[in-house]
Amino acid sequence: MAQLTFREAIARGVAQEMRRDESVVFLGEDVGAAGGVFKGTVGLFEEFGPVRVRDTPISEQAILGAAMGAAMTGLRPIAEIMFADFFAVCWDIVANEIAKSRYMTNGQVTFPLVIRSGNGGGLRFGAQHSQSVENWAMMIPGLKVVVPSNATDVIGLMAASIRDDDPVIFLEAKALYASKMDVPDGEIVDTLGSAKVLRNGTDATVVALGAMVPKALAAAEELANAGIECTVVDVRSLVPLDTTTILREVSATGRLFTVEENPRLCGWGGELASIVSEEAFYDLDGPIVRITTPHIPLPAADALEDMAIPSVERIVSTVTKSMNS
Amino acid sequence: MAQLTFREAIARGVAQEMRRDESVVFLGEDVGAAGGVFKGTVGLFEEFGPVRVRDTPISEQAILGAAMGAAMTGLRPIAEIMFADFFAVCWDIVANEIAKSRYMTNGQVTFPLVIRSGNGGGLRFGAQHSQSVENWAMMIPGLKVVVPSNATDVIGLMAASIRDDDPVIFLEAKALYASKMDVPDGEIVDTLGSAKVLRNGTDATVVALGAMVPKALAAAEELANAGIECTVVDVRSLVPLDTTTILREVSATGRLFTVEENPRLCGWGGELASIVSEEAFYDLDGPIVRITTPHIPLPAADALEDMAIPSVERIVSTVTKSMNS
Amino acid sequence: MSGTKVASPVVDLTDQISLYRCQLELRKFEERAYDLFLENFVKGTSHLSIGQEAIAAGFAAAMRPTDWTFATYRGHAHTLARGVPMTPVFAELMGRTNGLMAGKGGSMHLTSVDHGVMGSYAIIGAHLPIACGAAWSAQYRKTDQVAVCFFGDGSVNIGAFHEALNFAAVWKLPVVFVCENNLWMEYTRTSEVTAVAHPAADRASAYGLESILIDGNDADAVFDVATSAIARARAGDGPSLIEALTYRHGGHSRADPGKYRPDAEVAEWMAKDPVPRYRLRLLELGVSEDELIAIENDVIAEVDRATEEAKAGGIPGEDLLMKDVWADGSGSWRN
Amino acid sequence: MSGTKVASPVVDLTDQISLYRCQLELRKFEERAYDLFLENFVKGTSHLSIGQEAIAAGFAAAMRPTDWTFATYRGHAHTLARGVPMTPVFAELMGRTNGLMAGKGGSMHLTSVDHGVMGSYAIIGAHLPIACGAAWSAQYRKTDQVAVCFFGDGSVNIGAFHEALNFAAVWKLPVVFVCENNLWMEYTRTSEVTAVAHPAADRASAYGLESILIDGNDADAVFDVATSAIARARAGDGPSLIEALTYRHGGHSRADPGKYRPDAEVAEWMAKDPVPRYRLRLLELGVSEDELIAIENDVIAEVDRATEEAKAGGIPGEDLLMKDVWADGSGSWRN
Ligand SMILES: Cc1ncc(C[n+]2csc(CCOP(=O)(O)OP(=O)(O)O)c2C)c(N)n1
Ligand SMILES: Cc1ncc(C[n+]2csc(CCOP(=O)(O)OP(=O)(O)O)c2C)c(N)n1
Ligand SMILES: [Mg+2]
Ligand SMILES: [Mg+2]
Repeated sequence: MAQLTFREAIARGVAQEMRRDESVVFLGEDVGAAGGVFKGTVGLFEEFGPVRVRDTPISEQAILGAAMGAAMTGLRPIAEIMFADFFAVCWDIVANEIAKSRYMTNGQVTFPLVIRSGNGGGLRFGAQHSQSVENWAMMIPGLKVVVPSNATDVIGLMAASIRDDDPVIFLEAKALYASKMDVPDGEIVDTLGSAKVLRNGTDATVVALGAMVPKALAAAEELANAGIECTVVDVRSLVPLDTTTILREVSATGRLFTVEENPRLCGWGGELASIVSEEAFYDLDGPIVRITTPHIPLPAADALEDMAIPSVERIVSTVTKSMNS
Repeated sequence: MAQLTFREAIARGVAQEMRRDESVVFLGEDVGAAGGVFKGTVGLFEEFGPVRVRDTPISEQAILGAAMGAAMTGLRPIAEIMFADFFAVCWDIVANEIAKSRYMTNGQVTFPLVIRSGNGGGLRFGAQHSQSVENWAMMIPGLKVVVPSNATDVIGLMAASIRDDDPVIFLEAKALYASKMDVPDGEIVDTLGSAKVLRNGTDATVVALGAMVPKALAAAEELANAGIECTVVDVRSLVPLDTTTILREVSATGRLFTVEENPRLCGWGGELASIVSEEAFYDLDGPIVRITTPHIPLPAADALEDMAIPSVERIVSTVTKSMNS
Repeated sequence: MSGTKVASPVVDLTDQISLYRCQLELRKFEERAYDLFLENFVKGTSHLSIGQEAIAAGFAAAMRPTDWTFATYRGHAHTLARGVPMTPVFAELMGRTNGLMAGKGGSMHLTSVDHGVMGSYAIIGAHLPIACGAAWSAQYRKTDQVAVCFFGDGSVNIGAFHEALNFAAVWKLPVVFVCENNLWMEYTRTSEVTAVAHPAADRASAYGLESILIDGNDADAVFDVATSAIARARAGDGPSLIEALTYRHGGHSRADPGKYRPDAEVAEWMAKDPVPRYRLRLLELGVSEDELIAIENDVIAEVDRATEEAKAGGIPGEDLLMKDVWADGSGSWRN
Repeated sequence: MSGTKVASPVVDLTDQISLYRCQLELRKFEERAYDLFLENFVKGTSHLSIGQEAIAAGFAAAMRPTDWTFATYRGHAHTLARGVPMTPVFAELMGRTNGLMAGKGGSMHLTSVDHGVMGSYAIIGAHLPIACGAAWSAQYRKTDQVAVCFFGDGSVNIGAFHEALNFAAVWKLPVVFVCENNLWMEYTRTSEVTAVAHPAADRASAYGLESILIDGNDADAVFDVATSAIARARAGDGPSLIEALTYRHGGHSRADPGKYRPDAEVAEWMAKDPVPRYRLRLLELGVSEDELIAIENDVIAEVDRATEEAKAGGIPGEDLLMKDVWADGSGSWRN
């Protein structure tokens, strides 16, 4: 056991796999000697050298194009897109090329690659450096989407993503980078497509992702004090999606609340709502309620950003109000 | 009244507004003398000349950047992105710049612009030229999203989009370009954010968009023959979204079916499902069912593409099965 | 063609006969593809290389079987030139189960990994960075492979071109970029929307590269420059950017008659048609008319046979629809 | 600085005193911004222009009030140089209601349409095409306005740069592109990832433009080149691309100490600090020490006052949160 920050866990997960497999290579802006802008790659350059850990120009299309071409010819690249907002400048390579080429070629090519990126708000970086883009990726057939909520999961899910033969968009909540936890020693390998039930309750099921998970847990504690017992589910990967666990837990309590950092429209919570309202309709005891950032660009000022992103208080009050009405 | 194709309606709508307002300008690839790859701009170059209708290099970021910069300094540009799939190469300008700048500047700048694009499948163009990207845009706060389903609506909604002071993503179903209808003479101006009830039924509400609208109507006819009476709603604009009409119509029948051309995950139907299952939960008599393209890249072969995109038969069988179970 | 390098043929006669046969195969294939389109056997779109065959043939002849081709939607010729049989290509255009990708990709996405054809890409510019990635993989794994990436003159104004060229130069990647300058984009003349006269050659210096402009309608000249650029890449000396002047005889795609082009321009380029031109050269070099006619008959027979084989293919079904979204072969996003 | 154009000052002494004052204001503002960051008054990030003031000052002096500035996240200096008062800029950094955008944009998005500051953009490259659009609007409306667009040396490798330069050249747009070459991206030296020695100047020819390289730490040289490029744009002769050599004294952003840079390099550039250098020039031209001290005191007083005014601003509330997503002032996507 060692205390590790979320950001240290990234480097540990990547290093674990780079040691095991020579074909794992790493590229991105300032990822080498500088150790990454968020310090997520500290130590990799020193251990694996400049041939395996390469700095790039500010050319996100080239970065992801290079990752794609390398993946289809025998490497297992990990590419960093510094802020997830920058996916917008290379979305063609992600959505049109990487995601579709396996299918279009009837399986002739395979893309074992990981694109990791700092995602979401909370750091007062403003609208162009704070977006939660998990749904951009979820929306595109052919992409796996992984969003860990704690350091141990970071390592295990990173390892699973690197070992996976499909392209994985690995989104790290920037708001969690400094969070710490005790992490087991030794190799950690997790499974994609497995949601985790973090808390059991009888009244409502709260499903959360990434930085919203600790908030959902804290809210569940407060709600319990007020007599509302919630199950809390950490989705962990949007694709593949563990609908089995989610449907089971929603059916058990009869109520679904989602906690989403994304702006409202077309968030993953809407997808869950549609799955649940089709497949578990008769188990529902009341409305499905989504707790999201409003459908606005994220403001920079701390006071405004705190109002925008779902807070523990908002989760508590929304669940309370809905359960009591 | 004149019979007009969907594609002719585009040029008519644009011309109507260009005649009225000198600040309306048009740019895109092959839009000038060539009249557009889909012949959606035939006659504009001849009538308005090369200063108002300009051909561009193959530089989608420059096209939309130019539209944005022009819009914030007094023009009302209309930009063509030839195939909607190409939004991926200029997504930053759309999602990070155009959509957010008004909010970020606290309203100092305004973006009266329209980006029109050929959207969706049915023409056997394969995965990179057939996507339905309406949800890419719906997901981004700050963008309006308009998807007409017939020639008259094309003219009226185009005029409304051009007159609107916000950026509008105007998506034209390629599968409808050749469709014809009688269109009233004279100026036509419609309203954004108004869904249309195209058919009234008592058993179920079928909500459709773009190229799925005629299919939903045809399916409703077949279903009526089998004794299932459907209300059919044409969403017409995803943002602003006419939730009033949709909630009213779903509450009236107690059942919601969506017909979406998009691949399943995070489609607008999921958003509707979440709105309805929160706000009209107690009016629902049965599961919400989404009829979508499966979550796969679109195949090129005609046989495969026809299987992928929702068909009249699939709508009929899905509704029948769900209503009878 | 001022500024154009003159070919100094290093090929011997056997190779030249192969080059002729290859160009002829591409020509006859494309002509048949056009017929099939008119007969409604080809349902989607297709972009023919008629007039541009010397480039595909010349490069393919200079490449090793292990080298990689990256092509655009105008990719039939590049695919066939690498040795992919005609039948699966015709069948792919027709959307049949015996298609190169069982109909899932279509004309614009021809791919045959077995032949080093790493895909045809339909979004302008995208495959240039992807070719960099393959080249990086060769560099990292020390396999001596080279990636050759073809694109059009209109594609040189898109961002991905710029990023890929700089990236390849900085990482000294074994990749050869080939701009097939056929003067036109879809219906717009590239010179009307491009700040320099030679879209690729005039931009090489922006990436520290030599400016290379060749006659793309002369298969020997193409072979020559391809050989040296590929050798340079294989030696670890980094990328090249080649601009090959050529012309498409027909329209941009499908049934486009290409009427926007001045008659004189079309006539000028028809006179430079690479196929009869190369045939004449072979005659001058002493190859007999009979030998050439034998080749021609052979190629036509091959096209006929492949057409029939392709037409005999099945119609793809539900099993294929949901197959191979994911590496496990499945199409499922949930458990 | 070989290849660098030497300034032939066309400015008179009054203008030069203004140029000094402007540079000093930028310097003192940024120093205070840094302090405020360390004191946790500035919550997000901020990117200072300390060391690069001559460029902002020189260009602003050459622009008409109706001309437009497009800046990056490193945009405080460009915003202030156009005449935006310090108070709303400080307040924006602090996220207050009296901020330039009421706190909604933050340090990286300073915009003041009233002063022709058409925005600061935080995605590398994006604002180059946008500046083209403003220039197009000026061209179409025949308003004689010019757009000036600033960006860094590292930004020259992104696709949007390439598209914008070609587009501006082909449409002959009244836009001036200014590359502030401070040698570094975030923590990586630009030369390590760029195929040419001068990221902008060595690429001008790829867009049919003249190669222009200037000493960006000499406000007179900047003013000079700015004046001619803006005049050229206004005359309808199209865009220019200018590379101005400079250096940031501090780290990339926030509390980055910039330790990755060799001491000797930092020392070399500190010796070329534009502010003391310009002060010396004024003394040589006969301006008195007293006059300069008076200016300096005045500027410091202005910074102090603005700091206090900014701190007195309110904390934004729910009304602002949902305001101005849409042109009708609302934040609602539904009825
Ligand atoms: C990003 C993008 N923009 C536009 C298109 C539409 N398009 C397809 S081919 C083409 C013309 C390309 O011209 P060029 O590069 O000269 O190649 P050619 O077709 O002449 O071989 C265009 C504009 C596209 N496929 N991708
Ligand atoms: C598309 C994109 N990629 C990466 C970044 C992160 N980033 C911000 S500033 C910067 C360095 C830019 O260097 P340069 O252009 O030289 O400007 P400078 O900061 O030196 O003024 C990077 C990589 C970004 N904002 N946008
Ligand atoms: Mg061309
Ligand atoms: Mg720099």
